[in-house]
Amino acid sequence: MLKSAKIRVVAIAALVMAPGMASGQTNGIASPLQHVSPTGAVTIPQAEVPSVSTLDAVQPHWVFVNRGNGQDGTRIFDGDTGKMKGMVNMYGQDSFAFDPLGKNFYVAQTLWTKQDRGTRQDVLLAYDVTSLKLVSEIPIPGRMLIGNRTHNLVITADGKKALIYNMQPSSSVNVVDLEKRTFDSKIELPGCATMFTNRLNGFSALCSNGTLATVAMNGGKPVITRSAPFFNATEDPIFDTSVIDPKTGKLTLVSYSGLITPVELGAAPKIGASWSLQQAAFMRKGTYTAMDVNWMPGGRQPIAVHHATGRIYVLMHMGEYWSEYEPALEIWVLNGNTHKLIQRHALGGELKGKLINIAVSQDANPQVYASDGSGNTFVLDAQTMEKKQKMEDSGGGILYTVQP
Amino acid sequence: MLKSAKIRVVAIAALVMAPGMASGQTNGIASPLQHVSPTGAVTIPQAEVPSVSTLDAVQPHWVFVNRGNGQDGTRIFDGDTGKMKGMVNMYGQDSFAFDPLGKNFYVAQTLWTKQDRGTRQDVLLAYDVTSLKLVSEIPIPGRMLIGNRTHNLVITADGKKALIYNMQPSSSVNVVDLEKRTFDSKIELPGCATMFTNRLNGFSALCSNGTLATVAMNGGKPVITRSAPFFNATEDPIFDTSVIDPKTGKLTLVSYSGLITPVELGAAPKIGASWSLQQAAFMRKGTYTAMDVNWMPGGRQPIAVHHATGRIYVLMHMGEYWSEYEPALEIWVLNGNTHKLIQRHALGGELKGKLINIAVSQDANPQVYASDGSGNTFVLDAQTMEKKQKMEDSGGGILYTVQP
Amino acid sequence: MQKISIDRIGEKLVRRLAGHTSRRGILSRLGLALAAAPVFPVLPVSRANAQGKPDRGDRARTHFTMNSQSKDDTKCDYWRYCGVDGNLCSCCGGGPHTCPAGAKASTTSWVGTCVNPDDNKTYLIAYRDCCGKPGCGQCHCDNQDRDTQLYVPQTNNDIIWCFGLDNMQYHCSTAALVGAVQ
Amino acid sequence: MQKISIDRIGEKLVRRLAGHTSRRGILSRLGLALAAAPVFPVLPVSRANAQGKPDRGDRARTHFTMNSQSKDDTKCDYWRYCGVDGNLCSCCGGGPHTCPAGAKASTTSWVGTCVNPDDNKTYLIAYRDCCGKPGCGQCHCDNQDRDTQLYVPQTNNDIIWCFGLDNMQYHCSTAALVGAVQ
Repeated sequence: MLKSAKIRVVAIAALVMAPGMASGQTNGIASPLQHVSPTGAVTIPQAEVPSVSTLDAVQPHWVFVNRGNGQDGTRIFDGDTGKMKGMVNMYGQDSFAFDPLGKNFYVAQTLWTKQDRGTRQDVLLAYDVTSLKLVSEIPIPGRMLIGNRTHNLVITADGKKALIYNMQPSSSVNVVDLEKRTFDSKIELPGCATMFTNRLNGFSALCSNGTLATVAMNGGKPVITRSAPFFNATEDPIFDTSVIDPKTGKLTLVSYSGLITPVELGAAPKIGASWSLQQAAFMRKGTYTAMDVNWMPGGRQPIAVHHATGRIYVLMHMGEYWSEYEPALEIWVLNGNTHKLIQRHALGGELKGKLINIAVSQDANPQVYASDGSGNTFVLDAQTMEKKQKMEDSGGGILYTVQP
Repeated sequence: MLKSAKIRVVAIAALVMAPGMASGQTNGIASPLQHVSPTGAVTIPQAEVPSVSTLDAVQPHWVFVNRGNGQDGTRIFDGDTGKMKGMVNMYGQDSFAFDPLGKNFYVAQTLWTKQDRGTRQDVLLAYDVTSLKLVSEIPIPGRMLIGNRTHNLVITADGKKALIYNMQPSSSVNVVDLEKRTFDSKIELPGCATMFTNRLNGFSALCSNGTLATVAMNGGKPVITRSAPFFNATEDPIFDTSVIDPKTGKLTLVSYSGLITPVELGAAPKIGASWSLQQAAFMRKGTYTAMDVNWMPGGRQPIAVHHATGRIYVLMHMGEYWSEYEPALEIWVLNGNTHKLIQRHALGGELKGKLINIAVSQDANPQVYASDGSGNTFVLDAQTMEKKQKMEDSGGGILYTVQP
Repeated sequence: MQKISIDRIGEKLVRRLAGHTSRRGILSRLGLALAAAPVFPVLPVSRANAQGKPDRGDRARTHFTMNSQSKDDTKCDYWRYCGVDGNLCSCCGGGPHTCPAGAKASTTSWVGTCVNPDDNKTYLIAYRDCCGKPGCGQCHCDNQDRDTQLYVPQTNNDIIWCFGLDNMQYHCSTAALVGAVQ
Repeated sequence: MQKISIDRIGEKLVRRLAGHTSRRGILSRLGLALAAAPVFPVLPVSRANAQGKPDRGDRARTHFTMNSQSKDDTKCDYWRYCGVDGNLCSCCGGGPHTCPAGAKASTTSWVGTCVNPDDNKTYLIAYRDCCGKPGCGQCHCDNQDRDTQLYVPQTNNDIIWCFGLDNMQYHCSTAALVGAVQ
């Protein structure tokens, strides 16, 4: 009966007025109470009490947009509706990762106790995927401060270890035991960075001498092996936002000049032959030669791969050498298995010359997500690249889709 | 001799390559060193060592732009050149105040040790005006969290006490002793807020019952007296960004409907007769009646006063009742002594319907500053309102000019 | 319009609340009520103390209420938002009276009196902030109906209404229906 | 273009630095040098170890250097900024090698090799971040000449180059002239 009973109330306004009353002044001036309820009575048909929402199970068509453009937090949007579903708390150069077990969102975070002064605090945070409540906070002895990287916090395939890249300034990896919820160990990783977990619960990383280092984590002291050199880390670097399929351990690496190198991760990674995006598109191979214009891959996150079909989506622009962060004029779609161009899509309107990040959903009916770094994230039809949704004020950073 | 001596160096690049070298691989791939110095030698005509600047003495034509629009910090711009001079560190709902003694910039700050969790820390900070170094950090037992207010942190006329408004949620003032650098005392201030220091080193505040409370701080227990009611706090509120001349203790209060009330602060404040902005402009007086359109003052900081001449600058728009934050279509200039309109200035181009904050320099050759809340602050000629400078990405909040 | 004395209503209310406690005690208790009440506090008063006509009619006619709608609570012109300033929780993964996942609901609020265009009645709305997360950033609205300045805090929408929570970082604002003004 | 072996130069250098310390010791020391050197570290090497033509000519011709100027150090196209990513300290109250008041100068840097259009010579530039204040927000530039990825950190301009400071909040970036490449 209470919910629908007509009861007489005054609102909180009356309470806050109390000090004024107590001063004994009756000044005849209208009070807020008068407007809240001039009759002193309020009907409460159904008083709404505050509540807190929970998140649905993460969907393939959800895109996670990292902070940036003056906004904190990683916002989660439903690509089908364009609506925000929630936010994972993140700041500054914090890193984000999915949990292969699907229970947590992981954040590697660095804060100072007084923002621009005080004590530095490096932690690995685990947020529950449903309640978005902080369920675990594990101190770590440091981490690398850099934004917009997808491979500085990675989780091993079994979901039991978190690997957090560090440089102070010598290069290492801090390992967190996610079962015991403690810092586990530090692995020295001289000259290498950009970690890709393999299915053996170890990981590989790209190195400054053009090799791939592979770290075996079998309980004992980690063993590091290195591949033969296969790329040029200073003349034609591989974008460190290149893509891994965590289920198969297949890497799709893309270089500044437009070389794609497929790698099958494992105890001894199989590094495939490189092929040229431009040649696949019936054009002259990209070079890293001064004063030579060509179509080039570019952006902060220039490549996305739909793993089930092997389709590769690349942000492409016309540019010279060292134009690796230029926004895209076209999106190229290629078959990663046959190395053939499927389609070039010229970007028009507000998409033209703006997009710097791209991702794709991993379901059978994929959507492409792309953002301009100025707060706008777009949902594009994966066949036509037609704009389906625009999410404003979405953040400015890296895009993530869940690997189902 | 060292500065100009031709010495042979390799750059840091070589050092970081060391791990790669140590692995013993000679892979023939070009290294960064090659481009840093392929001859292994570098001429240093004059090696520049890092240094840190200091700030010149604060100038009347400097405008301090409070944080906002996704940017932290209060930026200091030279209105003559449009160039940024420096920044006072501030975040969230921090408050800013000048030091009457000219030694410090004061910031009342609230931070949590872990940003969105951890321990709350309320402090008064003093930054040296020349080095911008933090010279003092004084814990206080709480403060009000609200942005864009000019009178929540104020310094007494003798520069010895800082007054920090608090609401937890009952209303009080935390007093800091700036000489001893300690928290001094708490003054209960029921039903009142928005503090204006008077020349007696006490202060007055606006109250919800339409009175002005005056707090005498003479060493003993603070004594609070209240004026007769003179305004309607709920029907026609006085903007709490109204302006004080700290040298004379003269207040220029402006209400939503466009009433200007001059007040001379003191032990017993003299509250002058209200006059209408619209009537001064040969128009019908503003009302607080529904469905009645008129020119109205509006914005977050809608009024500025050039104290030496008594000129009043007001952001005006056409609106109905409860349009108090609408951006301006015109700037009106009035003589605060004669209550006469001097000039109406229609705003054109990027200024039209955008400006929400206004301030004026206090020198004999004044400049007007106005901002749009979207990061743009403009310097306007005080005679013609012609745009002289545009400062982009300047912040989005309240504007401050020093009182010379 | 007839003026009524808030003080007379107030005094009786305060006396009832106060019992035999001191003035100081009353103030603290009122403060406490604001900060700690799990639900918007509603307190009975004698109707005999209140006079004057209901808060409808011309006083309810504001620019906002004359243009508001009741269909889409993710738009700034949704009728309940007549006094809202901030990001709508309905656009942030929450709802008109529901915080998004991981946020904490404030137990305090500022209030608005908004007209529902469906029945032309005036309702009391409690704007409770959701806190402890970075600003949501979606659907920023700044409606101004009856918005007062800081010295009348209960109807001021610039205040961070996260009192009583461990962390007062602002995320978004809700607009809960509390009652219908007769 | 003739390739030279970095490893041979590097080995001698490392040996000189290392003395009789272990490999691990060398690495730590190199790390330390990066973090703690009060001035950009410059170390003598034997010229005999270096071969190949100077880093001018066609390799220096990039889109940036062909369009750069030497008059205004508050513009992104000022010649020294060929590898800068961030807010120019010259626009923030500092200068090309001076931090704004209240900021702290990093003792570490990433490096660029930029061509001065006045003498057509290539210079080594040390980009040192100024830290401990909120982002300056003025004159954001993102030039990309020779910008590498994270696994080649010394020429990566996305890293927060505030190593060795108490607080690594990024404020702005300087571009100090360190030397002329012969």
